[in-house]
Formats: sequence, structure tokens, C-alpha cells
Amino acid sequence: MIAAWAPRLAHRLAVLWRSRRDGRASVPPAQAAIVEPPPLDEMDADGPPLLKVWLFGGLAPVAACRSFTVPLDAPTSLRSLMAMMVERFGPAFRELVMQDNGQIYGCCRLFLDGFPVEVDDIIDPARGPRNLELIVLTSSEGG
Amino acid sequence: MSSQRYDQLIADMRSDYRPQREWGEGKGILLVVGHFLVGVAGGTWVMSSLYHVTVGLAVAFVLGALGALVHLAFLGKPMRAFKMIRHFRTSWISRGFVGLSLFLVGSGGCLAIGFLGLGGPWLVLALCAQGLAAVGTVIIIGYMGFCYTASKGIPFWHSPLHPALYIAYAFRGGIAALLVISAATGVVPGDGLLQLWLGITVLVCLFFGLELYGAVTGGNQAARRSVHDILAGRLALLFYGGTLALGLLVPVLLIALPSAISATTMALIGLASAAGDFFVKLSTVRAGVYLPLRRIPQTAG
Amino acid sequence: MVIDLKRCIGCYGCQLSCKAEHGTPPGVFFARLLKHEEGKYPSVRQMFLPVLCNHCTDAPCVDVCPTEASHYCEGGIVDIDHDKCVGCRACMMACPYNNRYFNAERNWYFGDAGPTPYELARSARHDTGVVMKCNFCTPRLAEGKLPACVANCPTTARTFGDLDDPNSTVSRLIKDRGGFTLHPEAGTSPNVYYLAP
Amino acid sequence: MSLLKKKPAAAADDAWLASSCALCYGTCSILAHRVDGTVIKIEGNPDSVVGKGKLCGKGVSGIMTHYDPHRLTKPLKRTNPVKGIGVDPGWKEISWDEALDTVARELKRIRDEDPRKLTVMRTTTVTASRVPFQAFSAGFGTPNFSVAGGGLHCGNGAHLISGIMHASWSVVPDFEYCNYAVYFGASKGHSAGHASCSNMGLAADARARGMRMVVVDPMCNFAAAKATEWVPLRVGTDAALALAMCNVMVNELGIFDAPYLKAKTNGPYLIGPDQLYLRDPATKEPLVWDEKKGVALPYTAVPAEDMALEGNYQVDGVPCRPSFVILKEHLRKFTPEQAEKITTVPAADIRRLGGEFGREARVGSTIVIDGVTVPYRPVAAIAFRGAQGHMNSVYNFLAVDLLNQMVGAADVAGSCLGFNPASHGFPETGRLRYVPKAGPDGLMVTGMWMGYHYPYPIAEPRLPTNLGLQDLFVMGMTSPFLTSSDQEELWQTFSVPYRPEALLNFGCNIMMSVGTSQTVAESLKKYKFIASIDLYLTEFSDFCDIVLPDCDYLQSTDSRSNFPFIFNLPGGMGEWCWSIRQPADQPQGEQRRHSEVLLDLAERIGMTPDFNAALNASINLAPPYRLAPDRRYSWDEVCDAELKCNFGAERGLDWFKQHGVIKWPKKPEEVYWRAFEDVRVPIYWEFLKVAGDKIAAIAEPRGVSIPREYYEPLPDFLPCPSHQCEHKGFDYFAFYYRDIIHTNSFTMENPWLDEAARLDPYSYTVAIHKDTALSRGLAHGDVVDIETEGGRKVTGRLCLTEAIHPEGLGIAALAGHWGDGMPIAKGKGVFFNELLEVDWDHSSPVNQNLDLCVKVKVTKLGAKP
Repeated sequence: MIAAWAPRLAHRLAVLWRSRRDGRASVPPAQAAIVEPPPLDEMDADGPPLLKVWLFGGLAPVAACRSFTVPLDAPTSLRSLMAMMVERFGPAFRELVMQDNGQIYGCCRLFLDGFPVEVDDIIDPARGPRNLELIVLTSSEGG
Repeated sequence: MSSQRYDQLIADMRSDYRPQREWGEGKGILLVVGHFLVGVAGGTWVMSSLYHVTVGLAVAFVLGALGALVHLAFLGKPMRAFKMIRHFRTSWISRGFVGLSLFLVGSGGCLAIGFLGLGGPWLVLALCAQGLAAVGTVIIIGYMGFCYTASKGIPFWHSPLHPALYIAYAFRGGIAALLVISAATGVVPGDGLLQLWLGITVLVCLFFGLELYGAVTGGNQAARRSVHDILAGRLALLFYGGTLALGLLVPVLLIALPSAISATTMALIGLASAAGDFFVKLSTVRAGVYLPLRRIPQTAG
Repeated sequence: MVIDLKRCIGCYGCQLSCKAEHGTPPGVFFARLLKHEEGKYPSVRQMFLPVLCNHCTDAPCVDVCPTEASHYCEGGIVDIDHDKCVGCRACMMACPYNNRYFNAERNWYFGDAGPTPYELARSARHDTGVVMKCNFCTPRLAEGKLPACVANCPTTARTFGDLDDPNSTVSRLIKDRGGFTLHPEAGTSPNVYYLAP
Repeated sequence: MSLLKKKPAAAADDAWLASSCALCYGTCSILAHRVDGTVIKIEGNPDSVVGKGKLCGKGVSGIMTHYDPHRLTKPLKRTNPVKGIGVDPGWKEISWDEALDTVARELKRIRDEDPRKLTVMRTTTVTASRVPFQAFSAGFGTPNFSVAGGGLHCGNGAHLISGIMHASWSVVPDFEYCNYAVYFGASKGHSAGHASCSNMGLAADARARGMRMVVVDPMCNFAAAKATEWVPLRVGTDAALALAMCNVMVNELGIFDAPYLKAKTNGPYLIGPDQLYLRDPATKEPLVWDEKKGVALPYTAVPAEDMALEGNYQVDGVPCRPSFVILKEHLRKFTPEQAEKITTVPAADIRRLGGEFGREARVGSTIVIDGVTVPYRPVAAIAFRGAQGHMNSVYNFLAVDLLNQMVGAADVAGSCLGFNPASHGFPETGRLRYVPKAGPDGLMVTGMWMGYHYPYPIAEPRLPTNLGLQDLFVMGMTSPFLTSSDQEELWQTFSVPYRPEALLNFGCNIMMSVGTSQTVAESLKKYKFIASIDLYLTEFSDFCDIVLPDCDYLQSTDSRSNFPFIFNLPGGMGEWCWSIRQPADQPQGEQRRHSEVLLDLAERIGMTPDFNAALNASINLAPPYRLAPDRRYSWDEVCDAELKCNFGAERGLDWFKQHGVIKWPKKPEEVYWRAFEDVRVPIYWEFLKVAGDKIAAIAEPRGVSIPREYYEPLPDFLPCPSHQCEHKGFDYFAFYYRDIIHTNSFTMENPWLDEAARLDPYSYTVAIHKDTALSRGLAHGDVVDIETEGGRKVTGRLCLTEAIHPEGLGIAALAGHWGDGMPIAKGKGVFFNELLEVDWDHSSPVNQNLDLCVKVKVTKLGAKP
């Protein structure tokens, strides 16, 4: 069997069909875990950098506020941030963003300074004050 | 085009055998009337010449002129009719147009001279007018059948019998006209008229029967469909009522009457026979079915 | 022109791109698609047959036309000169492929709602009282384009070229694939060939 | 047709504008020729990959839809409060301000009370409406979004499984290299659908090259008409046939691609007696049996070739087997003889087809394309609308895809491809990059999707708050419960805390596209306020309070005609292509573009920041092109932002209006990504069993029984309600199919298409088998009554044909309009959906796809019309 699907490399990520590749990089490296957006300038620089969280769509009315700020003293994961929000804004907010098993809905999208971020990413406070946007998009589609 | 005609066109185009509706339906009926009148005119001119019925000549001229007018009315662009001279070499319609023109000019001239009683040099002119008329008559009697034969798109018409049939119709029409004229003027041109009429009618029936038989056995689906339409289809009423009953049965019955042939019966025979001719022409024209574009399997529904 | 019945899937693209190119009135189709079945269940096949004027080499429609309105153009294309046509419709009867249409009176696709701007723009050149037919899109050929039906065919089933030139694609297709014509027995030597499905 | 005597003097306005069609959701690229302000021709755009300069019949006929005098030109307000089928709404023309204020006031009230009370619906035909309407409903805050009939009838099965197994919206054979394609209820390249025009060309080239095409379909038209072999079968029994073919291939002939199954599927995962994965206690990763070490380890710790695919094992005393073994055992049940009884396809044919598919697959072979060696499996089994339009929607489609998975013919050269599942992005900016990646349990998560909840991983079922109950029935997408007869009962059963009050519709005509009009009418009467943006007054408009005149595609702008690429960009090798839509004509009367109307509405409701944020997220705009929250943008500006964001600052909307399209080459690693991405796909749907248990845990205590045979991990044949109808006299399976000349219920109003359909033998007629009809005294052209057991009835004209299964009754397209708003369409064709019940019993318990086949009785009304 010329092309066995079995991998040559031990590493899990390399479980590819064994096929002769002529030096062409197959897949660019996955995005780095930590996001490196440009810092924002208009926030005040004294004290710990602040993270301003903006809620859009159905989230704002449920949370009864458009935005709020969170001090960023240590690298915090977005998952913990979401957990804090759910616990702060109550069951109606939880119903929109979190599944019963604690997972965040795929259609709940987070944007840090305009760049999409995953729930598992971590915000590095060293990069100064930042803006986080949160919105729940439409899940169903068809046709 | 009214939505009703449009719906009919769509239904036609979807059917396996698409009937032709341009000649014979709507304004197209003028064409059949035109052909009928011109045919009778030719026949009447010939018969009148044979039996020296000058009134008949006049009637022939009138019928011919009327036929020409009706033809023009049928055309899409009547104003350009004069252009129909151009393609004499191959187009039967072109030849027909020339023939009809000659006939009208010739018969008109000859009648005019006769009517005005001019002598001397005019007689020579009358003679050549008569010659023109004769040529014109031959053409208008003969060309009509060939128009239909040239239509490769309609297999039912595309048979060699059509010209002969139309020539026979012309003569039958001529005799019918004479019968009507004689009834009207009380002058019985000669006793042989009815016998001649019978002979030609038999000839017509023979040709028509042959044509139908030819179409059925010719193996062409469209031709068979045309015959089906005439005998048992959409034209059955027209054919049986108009052609057979009116055009054949009535005259034959009248002839078979024990009492002598009175003027009125003669007129009736004439009119009935003419009507029969008209209806047979109409039904054959309307029965025209286009050649289907694909091999239709025999078991077609 | 050569039409490959193996490729044609009956999408009506030819019929409608032709209609869009010429703005032909209701019921008039310079190009048309016919659908029919052949065979008994379950070995049945659907046949898609696109038809148009075959531009025959000795066209009966040209012979019967009294005013020489139907004439041969350069390249063997058969066209109608609408200034000569008297509307006698003999040509419609003579064409064994019945690809000619009589434009009795001006009418529109939306009926009494009147003409659309498109129909006004396109039908300016259509006379009433005359016969209309396909002319292989002569105006497009003049601009070096292919006829509308050929250019638009999504399965490239239609090929257009010079049949007289033995090594043009059309000639080779006919030779290799055994091109056949419709109703050859009519003796009009048509110039649209079909390749078996 | 004579030449123009004098060439028109160089017309002042003579422009060819590159844009996109909208006669169906294929959105092929077009060139619109405008002379003196009038669009006189629409042709394909040869520069574009979408259509390659060609258009189908519908595309070129768009002009007559554009200039249709019956199009709406002014906003209308209802004066007659009574709503009903055929009840005259008493339309009064009003100004745009009054109309928008009315709508905004109503929506604002609802948004303040509970945004979920708004339902938003859009037609699938206009792809340009996806982003604006999805963003509007996200910004508004309602999860209740639907594509009505367009989604419900033809998507829930096809998209779900194409997404999970091929990371794409639907699947198509790799026409360039495929040698043997089996179509199950699909037409790909022979009728309508995604990338239909491009596929027509590709499919024709493939057929000319000699690709053999076997089409499994109850009717022989479109794909079946051009097939090398038509396999007629009883409607809705595709799963039985596909599984039998799998059985022949795997068990009788022993043909399967072990290396593929080990590396690319969850075949080696060990399954315990409870049908679930055995998991590593620490990492919770599914275990596989390492043959070399003779021990069970997490799949991440074992090289693929060492994973056991066969055999029985013990792990900590628990008996377990690789899932592939369970699949093989399961397939034994589907002998060709058994399948013959269900599908009426002769057993010999089934055995032959299974063998041919297996042998043609050339398991183990590779091919070099553009210098890259990729696996080569020149076979493809595809399905689409026909196969999955049944209760058994998921299993029918999954069974067909198993054929591909068994021999590794998935997203490799010549095989069954998704539509562009992987893209390495636009070279200069790296944007538009998406690649399938491994998700929970190593199973593939699609890189791109049309909605924003991906098909896998499955969401956690919970007590529903969506009107469509999609958060309980987590495999569903478009839901029937927005218009089902038992919706109130279900909402109460699951104590949904609110009821819908307002409906915003774009282009849908759900009175015809969903099911029997009576049921839909009842559900519409419950709404307090309905606003609709449409081209015409449709049967749906009879229930609207405000109707707004929309611009059509020749009067609008859009920046993403063929994106996401998984939807309608042609698959297979070639080039990536991005095209736009630009206006070729002015609006008529007071028509406005739906996107501008939404932006205006958002401003009046006061949700512009939310709408902009939703647009940013939907289009994935990156700084500096992100929309500022507080600014009111025009849709052209949004398009411009997206184009510059994707293709660089110099290639904005104006650049695209000039150049039409931008293209860049596809790489083999993108098109045949399966060999290059480390992802596995589930041939054993363990998560389905898990989901089933959870859903039952919620539903059954409330009295709704979940038929667990639909939630088994392996596909099975489960009969539709129509198969269980033994009622005497009801002896035909009625089904409906897409017509090549029509799109849904929309194009019957186009006079050219209507004219072509009237000439077509099948388009407006009821296709019935000749012999069976004649034996019942039915003749060609008879007008008949078609009646269901439930008393639903439609009339139609018969077309006796050999090209249909003896028990089949085929009706084309979505015709049978009765409203006056579309006079050309009125009374044309048969309204099939009138026969369909819309309720829990007639929709799939897994993905809510409506069952589209129904047993009917045919009685003669009168002789030929």
C-alpha cells in the first residue's frame, strides 16, 4: 500500500496520510494562544490597566448596561471573565451565552480590540487598557 | 395576440403534431377564400369560352378581381404585393401573382373591347388580350396546387396529387358558375353541362380519395395525423357537413330527381358544388400538420 | 453549428439567451428546446433536443418566397429582409423544421400592462405583418462574438464554425462523433448537426 | 430579422456592468448590458469562476423579473384588520416615513419587553440578504431566525451531515477526476442548486470524459436523464439502498480503506456495552487499542497505523470493540435481498452497484496534481434535497456518505468533495483563511459555516427558549415549529416563557413554501404585527400589516456574492474568486434596498451600535475597517469596508465595480485538504446517542416521547409516515422536486420562464407512471384530484410518462399560486406543499426536517381541459 494513512511522525498533530510533500509548508502554524493587539491610548494610564467590556445585541438589555470596566491586574483568561459576567448578571445572561454544562455557546463571539479571540485565550495586562466586545450571533441558518 | 390565441399556440407547440394555423384560421381564411374565388374565376373563364357565355366571362373577371383583392387583404404587407413578381423563377406564388395579373389585364381588356363594341385595330388588341387571358387562366388554374406541394413542412400537402386536385376544383367551380349563370339568365348553354359536372366530380372524388389513401399509407406520421383530423378529428364536421353533404350529396340528389331539371335546381346544384369545393379546400388547408421534429415512437399516446 | 446531445442537459439557456438577445415577442422562439422520452420503464431515457433554424444550403423557404425576402447571406446564413417580406407565410409551410414565426401584431409579455422598457428597446426593429427567424446572430458575428445561444451554453454543447473548412472544430466533431441532421430525407441539406447522446 | 439599417449613433450610455445574479442562490457572476438607461441583456461574466461566462435559463431571463410592471413600488399599509387566505387586506399606499415609523414603533415596543418576541425570516434565494438579516436579528437580540421553506425542506439533513463529515454546506463529486459518481436524490450539475451553472459545465466535461453516473431517483429527469444508469427506487428509501451497498462492499467483498479509517475517522475508538466511548479516566479522551503494545491508550497517544480496527478487547474488565467492528456487524443486517423489499431495486443491481463502487474506488492509489501527491479515490456518492427530505433525513444522508467514508473517498482527488471546505486565504492579506480543525474527541469542526453555531460540537440540549426549539433539538437548524399546527401545545409542554408577536420577513412566501396553507395561516394570525420586504404582493402578503417595496439585484449593491466559499463557489481545483453586485439600473418608484431599510430601521429603533457590532462580527471586520458603534453607515460603506479589509485599501467597492472579480489560484492542499489536516470524522455517531439521552431526559418527563431509534449511533432505514399508510386507494407516493427552469415559488412570475415551463412536458404537470395510470383509467392530460389521508387536496393535469417509478407521483417546483399579486404566476402548476402536514409527527425527531413524501389517492376530475 503506497499511501498509508498512518503517520510517520510520532507527534499527534502530524497524524496525516503519509504522502510525499515537496517542501511546500502544508499548514501555517496555528494562531499563537496569546493575542497581541495594539494598545489603546485614550484610557487613563495610572493604576492597573482597565479592560472595558462592551455588551451588544441581546446582552445589553439583560445586563442592564452597555459597558463596564474590569481592572486587569493579572493575565486573566476569557473563560474566567465570562464566568464572572454570568455570575454577576444572573440566569438571563447565563441563558444567552452559556450551555448547561458550562461551555460557552459557539455563537457567542468575543473581540479584543477588534480582533476575534477564543474563550480559552488569555488577556495579557502588560499590553495596557483594552476593549472587549461581546455579542451573540444568530445560530440557525438553512437553504 | 389575444391570450386565448397565445394559449392555443403554446398548446400546439407542446403537442407531438403541431397543426398549422397561419393559413385557414383567423385572417388566414381569406387566403382560402382567395384561392377558391381565383380557382372558380379560372374555371368559369374556360367554361364560358367553351360555351360562349359572354356573361360568364364577365362573371369570371369579377370573381378574379374579387379573389385578388381578398388575397391582398390576407397578406401581412399588402402594399408591397408588386414585389411578388421578383422570384418568378422558383416561387409558385410569384407565378400565381403574375398569372392572375395577366388574367385580369387580359380578361378585363377583352371584355372592355367587347363591351364597347370597338372594331378595327381594337379587334387585334382584343385578340391578344384574349391570348393574355388564356395564358393567365392556365397559370391561375395550375399554380395553386403547386403552392401546397412546395410546402415540405406539411407532409399532407406535399403530395403530387394536389395540383391535379386543384385543377379539377377549378373546372368544377367553372361548371358550377355556369349552372348558376344559366339558371339566372334562363339560357341553357347546352345539355352536356351536368354530365360534364358529374364526370369531373367523380374525378375529384377519385383524386381526393387517392390523396387520402396516399397520405395514410405514406408512412409519414404527420400526414396520417392530417387525415385523422379530417376524417375523425377537429375538421370532421367541416368535411362531412360541408364537403360531402353539401358538395356531393345535395347536387347528386337534385340530379337524381325524377322531374326535369328546373332553373332553380340547377342554381342550387351549382351553389352546392361551389360550397363543397370551398369546404374541401378549407378542410385540407386546416388539416395541415407540421412535420414533427423528432422520431415519435410508434406507441405515442 | 454542432450540438452535442450528450452534453445538453435541457436548461433552456439557449432558448432564453436567444430571446434576451433579440427581444422576440411571446410565442416566437428563434431557438427552442424540445424534451421527449424514449424507451420503456425502467430503461427509459429523456432526450433533450435544442432546435433552431438549420440555415439549409438549398432552403425550400428561399425557393417558395415570392419576393426574395428570404435570401442567402454571405456564409450561407439564411435571413429575411423585412423590407421585402409581404407576410404570405409560404416559407413557414415550406420549412420542414418549422423554425419560422409570423409576427401578426405587436404584443407584449405582460399583456395589457403594456411593454417593458426592455421590450421597447429591443423590439424597435421587429416589423409586424412579416415572418421572423434566427439569423445566427449576424450582428454579434459582425462584432466577432459567437451567437448568443452558443456563447451562453453552460455545458458548451454548442459549437459554431465553418463547415466548409474540413479541419474546423465543427467539421472534426461531425467526422469523429458521426454528426447527424434532422429530417435529412427532406433534402434541404441542413447545416446544424447533432452528436448522439 | 433584418440588420439595423443604421448602427445606432455611439449610444451615450452603453455599459457592461459586472454584477451577480439573484434568480437563485447560486448567485452566478453576470454582465448586465445597459444602453440608454435600459438593461437590454444579461450574460455570464467570462472573467468569473462562478459560471465561467455562462448562465442557465433563469439567469438570462432576469430582465423580465426586473422590469415586471407588477413589482411593488410604494410602501403599503393594511386597512382591513381581518386576516385570512384570499381576504383582501385593503392596501393603502403610504410614505416611507410613516411605514418605517410604524414598524420601528412596533419593534421598539417588543425589544423593550422581550426581544425574543420578534421572528426574522429571509428567503434563501437572495444570498446578499444573509449578513444584513442575521446581523439585524443578532443586534435586536432575538434567536428566532428562520429561512422558512427554503431551509426546512431542503437543508437540515444535507447541511448538517455535509458540515460534520466534509466541513462544507453540501457535497459534490470532484468532476475533474471522478470516474464513478452515484447521485442519491441530487442533481448537481443538471438542475438548480449551489454553483449550479459552474457545475453544469464541469459535469458535462466529466460525462464527456467518460465519468459514469449512476442516479438513484424516483424520477428520470435532469441528472437521471443524463445518467449512464438510472436506478428508480421507492421514494424515501435511500438509506436502505446505500447501507446495502456498504454491506456488499465491506462485508461481502471486504473492500474498505483501513489506513483512512484508522487515521481519519473514529473507527478505532473503543466502544463499550453502553454504546459509548471508553474514555481515559484522566484526560477523558476516547481510548483506542494499540496493537503493537497490546494495551488501550488515548487516541492522541497512538500512531494511527498501530490502532486496532478489528477484534474484541477487555479494558479494566469492560468488554469493548472498535466502532468500525460494530458498524460492520450493523451493516450485515442490510442484505441486498432485504433492501430490495424496501426500495424495489433488484438485489442483483444493488450487489453490482456496491461492487462497482468499491472496485472503482482504487483504495490505496495516489495521484500527482500540480506537483503535489494526494490520495486518489475516483468515486463519489452524493445526496442532496431528495434523499434527506424525509423523517429519516439524517440517516438517509449519512448512509450515503458512509459509502465515501468506507473507501476513503472524502475530499481527496476524484472523490466526494465539500464545496471549498479549506482555504489558505487571500495571499496578500491572509484574510479569508479557514481550515477544518480537530474539536472534542478529535472530531472535525468545520472551518467556516453559514450560521454561527457550528454543526459539531453538538450544543448541550436544554429546556428550550427558542420558538423553533432548536436549543432542545440541538441537531436541528430551520424549524417547522414556527408555523406547525401543534406549536402552541409544544411551547406549553416545554413552558417556553413567551409567544411571538412580531414577524419581519424578507422575500419568503411561507404560505406556499412550508406546508399546508391552512396550518401556516393559523400560525400567522397569531402575530400581532407582520412587516414584509418583498418584490411582489404574494400569498404571504395577505397576512402582512406593512409591505415595503424592495430593490432587486439589478438595483442593489453587495460585497459578498459568493462568500462563504462553502456555499456557492464551485468546488474542485481551479481558482478562488470573489465577485460583487453593483446596480445596473435605478430603483423604480419608491423602491429601496433591503439593507438600507434595515440600517434605517436600526437607527429608528435605537439599536445602531448593536447592529454595527453584529455586522462587525458577522463580516469579521478587522481594525481599521471596523464599524464604529455610534455611526449610521450606508450599505455601500459597509461593503467598501469588507472589500478593503479583505483585499487591501486600494481594492474597495469602486475598484471592484471597475474590475468585477478578483481571482487567485487554488492549491491542492486546499482542495484536497483531507490528507493535510489532522481531523477525524465520525462514522460512529456516539454524540447522537448522548444527545438523545439528554433530550429524552428533558422531553419525556413532559410527556413528549423521543423515538430512540432515531438517536442510535449508526444509520438505519426508518420508514416515513407515507410508507406506513395502508389505506386502500392511496397507492401513490407523491414527491416534489426542483425544476431547472424555476426557483421556489418566485420565478413563475417571470413570463419567459413561465412560457418555457408551459412548453415543458413536466414543469406544470403531475408526472405519473403510464401503465399504472392507464390501468386505473387515467389518461394523458386528465385533470385529477390528488388527496392525502388527512383530506388535503390539490388538482393538477396528468403527464403519463415512463420516466418515473410505478408508485411515484412527481410534481415540479413550488407552483400553484392563487394570489393576484403575481398574475403571470397565478394558477400555473400544482401547489404540492398543500399536501404536507406541518407538525411534530411529520418532522424528523433529530433535525426537524419536514417529511416531503406523502401517500395520495388520485381521482379523475374530468376529461382533458
